[in-house]
Amino acid sequence: MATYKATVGKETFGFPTLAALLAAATPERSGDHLAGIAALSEQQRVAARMALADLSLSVFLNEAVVAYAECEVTRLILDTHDQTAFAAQPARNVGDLRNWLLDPAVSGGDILAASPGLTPEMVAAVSKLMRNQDLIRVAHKIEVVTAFRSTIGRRGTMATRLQPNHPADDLAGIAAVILDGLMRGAGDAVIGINPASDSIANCIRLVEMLDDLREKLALPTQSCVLTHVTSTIDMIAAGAPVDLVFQSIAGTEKANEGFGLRLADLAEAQEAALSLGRGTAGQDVMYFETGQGSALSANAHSGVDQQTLEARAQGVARAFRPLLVNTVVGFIGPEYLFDAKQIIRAGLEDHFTGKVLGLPMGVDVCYTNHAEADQDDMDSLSVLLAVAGVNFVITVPGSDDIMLGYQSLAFEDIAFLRETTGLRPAPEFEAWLANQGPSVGAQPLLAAFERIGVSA
Amino acid sequence: MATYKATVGKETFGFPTLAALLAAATPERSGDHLAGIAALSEQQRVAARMALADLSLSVFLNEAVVAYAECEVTRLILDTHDQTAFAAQPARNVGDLRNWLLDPAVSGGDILAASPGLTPEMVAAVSKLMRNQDLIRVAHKIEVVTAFRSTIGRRGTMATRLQPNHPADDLAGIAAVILDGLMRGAGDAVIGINPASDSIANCIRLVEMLDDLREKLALPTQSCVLTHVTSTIDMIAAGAPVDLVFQSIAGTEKANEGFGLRLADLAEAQEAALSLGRGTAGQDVMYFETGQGSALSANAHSGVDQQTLEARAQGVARAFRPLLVNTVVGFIGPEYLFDAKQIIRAGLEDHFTGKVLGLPMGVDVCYTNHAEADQDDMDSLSVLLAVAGVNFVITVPGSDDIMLGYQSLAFEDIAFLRETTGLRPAPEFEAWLANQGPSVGAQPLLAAFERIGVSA
Amino acid sequence: MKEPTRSTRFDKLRRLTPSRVRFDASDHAPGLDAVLDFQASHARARDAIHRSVDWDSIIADLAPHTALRLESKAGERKTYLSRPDFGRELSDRSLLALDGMRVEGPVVVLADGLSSFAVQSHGAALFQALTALIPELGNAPVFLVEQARVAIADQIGASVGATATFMLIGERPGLSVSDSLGAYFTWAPDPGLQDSRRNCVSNIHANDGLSIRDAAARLAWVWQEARKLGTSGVTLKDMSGMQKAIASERSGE
Amino acid sequence: MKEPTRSTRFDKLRRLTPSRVRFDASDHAPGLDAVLDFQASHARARDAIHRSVDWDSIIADLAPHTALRLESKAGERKTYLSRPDFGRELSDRSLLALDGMRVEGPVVVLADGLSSFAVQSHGAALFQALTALIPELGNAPVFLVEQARVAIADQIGASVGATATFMLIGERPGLSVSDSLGAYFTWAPDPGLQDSRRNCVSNIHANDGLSIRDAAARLAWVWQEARKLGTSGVTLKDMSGMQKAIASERSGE
Ligand code: B12
Ligand code: B12
Repeated sequence: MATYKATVGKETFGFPTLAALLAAATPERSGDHLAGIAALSEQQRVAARMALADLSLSVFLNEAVVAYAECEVTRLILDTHDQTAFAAQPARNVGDLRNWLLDPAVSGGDILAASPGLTPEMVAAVSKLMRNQDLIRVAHKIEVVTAFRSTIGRRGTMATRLQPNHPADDLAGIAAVILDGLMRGAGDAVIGINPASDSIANCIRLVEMLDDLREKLALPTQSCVLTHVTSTIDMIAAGAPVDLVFQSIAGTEKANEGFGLRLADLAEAQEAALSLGRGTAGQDVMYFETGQGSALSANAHSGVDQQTLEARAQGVARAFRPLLVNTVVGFIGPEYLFDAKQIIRAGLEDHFTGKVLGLPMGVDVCYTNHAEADQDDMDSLSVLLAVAGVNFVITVPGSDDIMLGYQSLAFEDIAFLRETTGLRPAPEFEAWLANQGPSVGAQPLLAAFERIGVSA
Repeated sequence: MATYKATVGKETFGFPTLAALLAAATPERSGDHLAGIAALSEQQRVAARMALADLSLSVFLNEAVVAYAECEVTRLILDTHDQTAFAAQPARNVGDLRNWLLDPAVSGGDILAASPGLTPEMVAAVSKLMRNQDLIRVAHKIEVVTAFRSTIGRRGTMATRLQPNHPADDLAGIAAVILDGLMRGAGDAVIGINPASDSIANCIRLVEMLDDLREKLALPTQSCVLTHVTSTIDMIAAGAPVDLVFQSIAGTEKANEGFGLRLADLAEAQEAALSLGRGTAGQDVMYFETGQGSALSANAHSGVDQQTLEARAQGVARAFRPLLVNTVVGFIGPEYLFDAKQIIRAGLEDHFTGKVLGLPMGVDVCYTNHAEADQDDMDSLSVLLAVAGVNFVITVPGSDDIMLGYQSLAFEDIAFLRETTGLRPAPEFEAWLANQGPSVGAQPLLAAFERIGVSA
Repeated sequence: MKEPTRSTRFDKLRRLTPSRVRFDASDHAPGLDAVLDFQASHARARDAIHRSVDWDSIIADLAPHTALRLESKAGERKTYLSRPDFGRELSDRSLLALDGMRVEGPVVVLADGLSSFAVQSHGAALFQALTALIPELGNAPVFLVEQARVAIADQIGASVGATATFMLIGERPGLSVSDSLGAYFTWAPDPGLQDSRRNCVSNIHANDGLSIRDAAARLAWVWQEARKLGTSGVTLKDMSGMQKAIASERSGE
Repeated sequence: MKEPTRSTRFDKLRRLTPSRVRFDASDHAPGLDAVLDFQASHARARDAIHRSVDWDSIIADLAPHTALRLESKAGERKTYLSRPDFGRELSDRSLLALDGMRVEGPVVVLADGLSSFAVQSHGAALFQALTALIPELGNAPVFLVEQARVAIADQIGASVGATATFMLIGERPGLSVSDSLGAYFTWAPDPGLQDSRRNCVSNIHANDGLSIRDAAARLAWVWQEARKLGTSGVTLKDMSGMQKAIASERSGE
């Protein structure tokens, strides 16, 4: 009754479904153990990879890991699959695809051309056959450029989200953090606040303040209040100066339900934001966050491993031309990603699958205090991602997000990454920084803050 | 009775000796637990770091971690300490030194100028106050260039040792591996064999074959048979074509005794090798290997933590103008470096301390099967070291050293590192590779191998 | 050479936020004091997770009320962290201990959760403040649960037939606050309930957080509303606008 | 698209070495087959370290000789790997088991070491081959030790008053061979001896390694020499030139 099988040494291992095969082939992950679908031994894991390598890519078009009838994410993926692009790329099975992606003769452009023919599950599958170096090597080739007021993702650049959260959404407190971040060159991807209180009135108050500040400083960047997509629609209706629409998304309809989300909401919000025409360098208006474990945490994983579900969440993202997509890789906790090894691997995987799917991938390089990880590990992951060509990373003051209770990169980590890898800010932002004179902390910036009532 | 102390939260921690303070301040390491000297809690570790930050650097000149009278390594360190250079550098305590090294205004040249005034213990101490990113950032600034037939360590380059070990020292088998390595661009740092049998006759047989091959191929690199230094002296006396003198070294006299080594042997061997005048690009003739845990494994650690002892071993190396120095970072096993986290950290530490001490640092990026590590972790460490500016790495066929039973980098990992970081081979070797035509596997190389009896 | 002393120029701005702001435009790495302070905070936060609760001292502080000690299926901390499902179920032994026990009205559950410091510092005090406002809580023993997740209160409440549960549990420690207590209220507890059936009063601690007094008041208010509505969770919250009230309370508006 | 088939052009060179050579001048990543084979080898090597020995089947294979099971102070595998010092000492229980036991002549110790596969596959066979050459070994039970390091044989030998020990122990598994047995001979065993007092016959396995027969012969030779010299280790080795003999034997010279 095993549909897929392979032999390692003297033992033959069988896997009843595509989902089971994918789960057994994936690198060890505490969340997959929690779900009871992880490989039970390293030998079994290798066997699953062998079976996966030989698996025809067309199987993914015929066997959905979450039933078509029950899941609008599956329907989105299969209904928008580009048969022509699929036929045009040369790989017939998952192993081929791995070799093709790694081939030095295959460029990032070639991969992006093939991308609409690849489903998220295919891309998740191929990542399971890849070492960290392969994930870095392929992602490194792919350049995904998006733009709103700044241009993000150009080769040789790395942008940052400035995340000025405050436990009580205090405007002056938030502004102080923004000043701190700008002084060290953060914010070219977005200045984005997670609101402590979700009420629409509060969110409008926040976004108005951000917009005011941006205008006064002539900042070539975009702002965002990361509230629910339906709230953003309401904010736009109320005339608020909304640059970007944010939403957390997951890889199954049921998990999105847990977020109070239907895909139709995203289309509606995108249209609303586009109607404002606020972009100058471009009109990419969507911002998505994902993170391995979100579906399982809502008990909505349908027996699919968390990394495949993550790629499916990215499949949702690519339908809406996002400006920014990032995984919040170590946020939830050790029950999904146990330690630094799993967080590092997951960060590289999410970046890889996102890039192959054509997304402007960023990563929130982060961990919680109950995970087995520390600053050394984040240093390592951030360098690996910089080499892999990550579009942007999240930054907070001193690595400590006092609102969400976890640690991300710090503003000062950008200087380190730029110094050692030579990466530069988004071009419009770099020009703005140069205009601030030798020290960004100098008069023009402080004066602008004073005009909004924040004085040093 | 605690000489050094600091308070974290409400608790005050005391440390009776400099060695105890250093051991408590170091990042977690299984070997220090085994030795019974590791910090017992994270709070205690932070306290030790606080005490260390405030510690005057002159303390290191007055309190030896291993007694001066009992240890020739201590005597070497203190007797060759450069007071003028020490006085000229601006740091007064360990915390200052950390800040000074990280200061963007301080160049690699400034650090190398201060280096003779810094003892290995000072440099080990400052590394304990540094995050991974700090270790990378400082090492990245420092360019240590050495030369024999190739020039190693220039900014923007990364060389490799080609390690063609064979369990029975079979000449044809060794030559086959060398061809495999050269076809993929390995070998610019050295072609170096660990002999299975240590007899001098056998070592001469090996070095003659290497030299013959090198001449026939006009290879701009150096060869080495990694036997005991006293054997190499005998080989030179017997007229063997010795390029480099190899020796494993440790951080205490007692541990070196375990290697059958006195420091005088090294001076004698260096002189003998220099007398041959075989270098073309330069005359750096010494090659040293070290590795955290070697002293403890010989029960010769004197209560000093393994990372401080490693820096002391490097202190031995710098007295002999080496061409190459590398740590064999994950070789011995999990009782010294438990898992990938510890191996990665130790690799970055050893590279950092070596560079600050002015050494041409390479790293054997490696692990054993009983350690908690795998290829993904080596991928990560190799990228981190490439960004940090490592002079060279060790490479073997398919990562599998069949003689020594451990895994190092593979020949093909070089292409990955060069592709993603832009690093290039040693200049003389790069020119040689270019001369081989589009494919190094092509005729000239094979013809040369045929002339020594190895035909495809 | 001394570490460059932190400029006082921005002190006014620094007071505006509890964040670890720096106000320094240089490309320098962070100061060593900041790095070591960060490490000390991390050590404290991890300690809060891994240290076990001194239940005896809590029991003493609960007097004159009686307490019953229980444990989840998680056993040890490592399992607890990787298997939240085990933390949501009582061990067989604890289940047996509840066998035959019946309670009138609501019950309080004190649990370690992710911060032993939280329940150690604020658990008994919040219970005392709560009983002062909700005397019915004095009818039953306080349940003290080790290695527990929020949802384990459903099983306890259902098995003794309680009308509602107040779960006071250690929140995952942040870098700056490691003893924050969370309170989760559930009407008509039943194993398998969704979190949408609960109300949460979070961030109870002495470091700019919600005070014991305010938290108790808020929970008592939730209790009154739940009795009227006959349910708890999203419905109740929507009607009360509590969320907003707390936010404005905190920002001092 | 198929993976580029490996050229046969270099097959002659490939046969010259057991190394994982590739002979391919391209900048390509290694072929997927090589990557998966590597992973399978790694899994097998790790299994060899972490799987426990089926001692009962070894005991059956030792018949008619009797065996005594012992254990080190390491307890479980994780401790064993990080605390070699515990692996060099018997547990209190095992020490008690040896209390009062006296043995005439040499003894054999079979231990898991770092590879359970090694002692499982070759332990009993090497013992049988050894007793055929050294009948005195039949006088004592074979000691089977769990979680052991080489030096634990010193404590066993000393405590039963043996004249010498033959320690047959699993070597740390390499990627290509994971069942290699090592034999360490020590004359006049005594706790605290240095490794320089031992002789080592290594790499005993069926995969291009030393055969059981040759290993037994070599050990019997060491035993005869040690009896003459009244010691073992570096002194003995220096005099015998054994090291060279083994090397030339292996390379087939
Ligand atoms: C971790 C966390 C989550 C995780 C929970 C899953 C997990 N694996 O742990 C995720 C990311 C899924 C999450 C989601 C949400 N959370 Co939340 N979460 C937290 C956080 C950071 C820590 C919680 C904790 O330590 N619990 C203790 C441990 C021991 O409990 P546990 O049994 O392991 O985990 C349970 C609880 O955490 C509970 N839970 C988590 N969040 C919420 C929110 C509400 C309203 C309720 C009733 C329960 C609940 O769900 C978990 C599973 O049963 C807190 C901040 C804090 N300081 O507490 C915010 C916090 C509790 N969450 C909050 C909110 C608003 C939400 C969301 C409604 C956000 C949204 N807009 O989508 C959702 C809905 C959750 C739901 N299931 O109904 C607010 C609650 C405000 C309030 N007073 O009501 C808090 C205080 C953060 C904040 N300041 O904004 N959350
Ligand atoms: C690990 C190792 C070491 C480690 C040991 C420390 C440690 N922490 O494990 C280090 C790096 C220190 C080492 C050093 C040496 N080793 Co060594 N080592 C090995 C290796 C790779 C694995 C051993 C193993 O798995 N043991 C099993 C575990 C369970 O035992 P253990 O109790 O944990 O560890 C003890 C033994 O490993 C023993 N040991 C290790 N090497 C040697 C060598 C000799 C001659 C003796 C008597 C004992 C001995 O020392 C350890 C502590 O008591 C083997 C290769 C193999 N296939 O076995 C070579 C091997 C055993 N070593 C060898 C040699 C030659 C040496 C050195 C003499 C090298 C040198 N020229 O300096 C030194 C001297 C060692 C000594 N103490 O006398 C040869 C032995 C050849 C022979 N037949 O005599 C081998 C076979 C490798 C080879 N092919 O060249 N070694």
